[in-house]
Amino acid sequence: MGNPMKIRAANKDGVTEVKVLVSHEMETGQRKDAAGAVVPAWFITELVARHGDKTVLSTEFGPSVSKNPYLAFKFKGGSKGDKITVSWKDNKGDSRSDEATIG
Amino acid sequence: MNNQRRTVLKSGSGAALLGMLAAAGIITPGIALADWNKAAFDAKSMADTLKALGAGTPADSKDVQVTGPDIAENGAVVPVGVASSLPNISMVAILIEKNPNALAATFTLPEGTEANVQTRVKMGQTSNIYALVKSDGKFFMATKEIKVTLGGCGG
Amino acid sequence: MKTKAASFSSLVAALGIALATPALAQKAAEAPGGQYAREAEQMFRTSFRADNPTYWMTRLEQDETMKTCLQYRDNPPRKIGEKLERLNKATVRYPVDGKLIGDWKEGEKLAAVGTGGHIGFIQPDPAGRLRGGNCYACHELAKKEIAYGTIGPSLREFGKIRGKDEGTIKYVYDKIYNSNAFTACTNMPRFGLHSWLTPEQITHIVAFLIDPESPVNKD
Amino acid sequence: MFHRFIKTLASAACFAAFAGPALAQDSKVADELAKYREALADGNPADLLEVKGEGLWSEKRGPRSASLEQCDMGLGPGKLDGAYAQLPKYFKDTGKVMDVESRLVHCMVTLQGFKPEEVTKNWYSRPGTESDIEALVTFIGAKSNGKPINVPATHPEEAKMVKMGEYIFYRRSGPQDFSCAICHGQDGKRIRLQDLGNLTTKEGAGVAMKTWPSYRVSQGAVWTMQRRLIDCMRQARWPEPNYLADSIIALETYLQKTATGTVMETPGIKR
Repeated sequence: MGNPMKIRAANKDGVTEVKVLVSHEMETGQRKDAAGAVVPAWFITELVARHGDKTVLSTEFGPSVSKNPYLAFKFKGGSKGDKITVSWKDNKGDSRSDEATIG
Repeated sequence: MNNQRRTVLKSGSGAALLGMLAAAGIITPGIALADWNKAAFDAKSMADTLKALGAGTPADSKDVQVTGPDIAENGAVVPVGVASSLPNISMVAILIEKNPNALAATFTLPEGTEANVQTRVKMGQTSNIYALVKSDGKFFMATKEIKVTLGGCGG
Repeated sequence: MKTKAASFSSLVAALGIALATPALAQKAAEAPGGQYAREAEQMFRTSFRADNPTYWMTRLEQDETMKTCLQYRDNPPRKIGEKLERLNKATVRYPVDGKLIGDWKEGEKLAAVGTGGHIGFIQPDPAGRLRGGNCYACHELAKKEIAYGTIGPSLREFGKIRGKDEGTIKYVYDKIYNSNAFTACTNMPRFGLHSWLTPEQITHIVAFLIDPESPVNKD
Repeated sequence: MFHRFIKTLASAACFAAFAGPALAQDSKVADELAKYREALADGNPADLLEVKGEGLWSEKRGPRSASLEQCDMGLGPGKLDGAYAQLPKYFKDTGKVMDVESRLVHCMVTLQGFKPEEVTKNWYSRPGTESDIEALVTFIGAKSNGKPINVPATHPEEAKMVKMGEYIFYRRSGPQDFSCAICHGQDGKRIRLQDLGNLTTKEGAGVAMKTWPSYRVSQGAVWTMQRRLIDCMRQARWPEPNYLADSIIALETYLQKTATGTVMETPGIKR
């Protein structure tokens, strides 16, 4: 399930800016552990942000997105009090969703 | 090393496994939506990546900007952004020329979402970063070099 | 200046005169740890696992130079400093073939490498990992490397400015082998003395600094 | 002696000759580094850990199924606002000078009933292995945000720890002749591109101490002050001191006393 994300969403002049911080290892699959064995790749493959039911961003990540991924984007619309939902899934089949309220 | 990585990707992930998990009800179908573009993320060179993204040979455009510092103090976390004033942008991608696999991330932008995204990527070494955008069905590109520097104490 | 202040306040202390000595002079006179120095050494020594390999623990030993530098906060009185310099000068060893200038390309690699020699359980270096000189941590060298430190002086165009005569070559070799032969308690490690670098590796770094073809002196 | 004088002159000349272009280049590098650091500051992954730590603090855990809410970090049971900023300090109940981490472990043992080796097993995180201590310290640290560091070390045991920390700060040994002081005893220096604070001054120690615990992007983890100092010793190519060793607490006491008065800004984010 992973740890909770940190989602911030703020509306200014009719545009909502969303900033997301995700807790994830984003292991590349190229690193070796202390014993010299390759640590298997483990990374978020897809992340989707919704405003209510409407998808406002869908992204695909490769393993070269940094550990604890950060994402910021803007969309037209949204008002204070609306829900923003962010969901991700990774290459091991794990997934998680968190919500925030537009401020 | 890269081969091993590809094997892991083949066996441990990909659409097939996710499909299976979805069928088994382990992950909700609502989350297992799009197909992760394995061919594009597995591609090594810039040319192969662009091909896998269906971008062919994109034209350089002054209306696409890659933002980020000229110098990254550490390659593990390099802040990069893409912005563009081109009309009707439906897709943005970030590519790192000298990484083992060039493609870092793709962003699908529904109508109403601005062509202005920021994220953080890993860079193995100093490299050109490319921003690819799809505007009115056509692809455009811009580039910026980011220098990755070493730390003092030697890791 | 420092010497005077030190002996003055020790004189004051010896005579037991309750004088309001300037804070600076007092500070310069006292060795770190003050009356607790011995206890602090004991505490430090017992901060490590008892089952650590012996060769790890020998890295905590202090030779006379280290002990003296600690006592004087790396700023020993001139006479004591000179004594340390003579002591260190006598340790310099040369390559068997006597050639003090090697291959600048090898030196360039060694100057950039900062890894090697880490021990312990958290992030040790794999056995046999190249130990570099890590010169860029403290010095500016080739123009193209922007990530250089400033703890030591800039050495950019060193050879161009200082020349490549035998005396200069020997000075640079000796300085890298044992920096304390010239300046007691300098920040620079004694690379040769500790066998951190081999005499041959030192000749390569000498070449990196002095060879006209080296990027330190070109571009 | 004369020889040395000539050498010094020559290197001074060398510096002067290239000070112009080098400084221009340096200032451009500094600008770009500032840009890099600024871009990281908004969105510090340590914030994720702080939330986790807050949960761990109030969760009933351990053989005694107790929370840490009655833990006394030096300001009274459960009082966390400003607690990090006034540590290390002398605690009567243990008769020892303790830092935030040794006190936290003390509470986990005495209140929650954990064994010390159990709670310190993962005192730092590894990829795939999280550390409760890192999360808790991030949370406790953040509770001192905006508060001035206040370690006057007036208790004789605290004053003694300051002196012992000072001794360790200047103590040189190992195959590189290192001590803390050789890198952190002067103003305005840097190692590669990283600025080195002069930890013997209030300003330098303040800049260093106020931002810890800090997320380190090169490590992908939050580092506590214990981790920071133990790693300095690893970089000096010494063996690693034990977690919570008195010599680490002594160094912390020395540094916090020097930094006293500086306002905390934590968690930080660093290279």
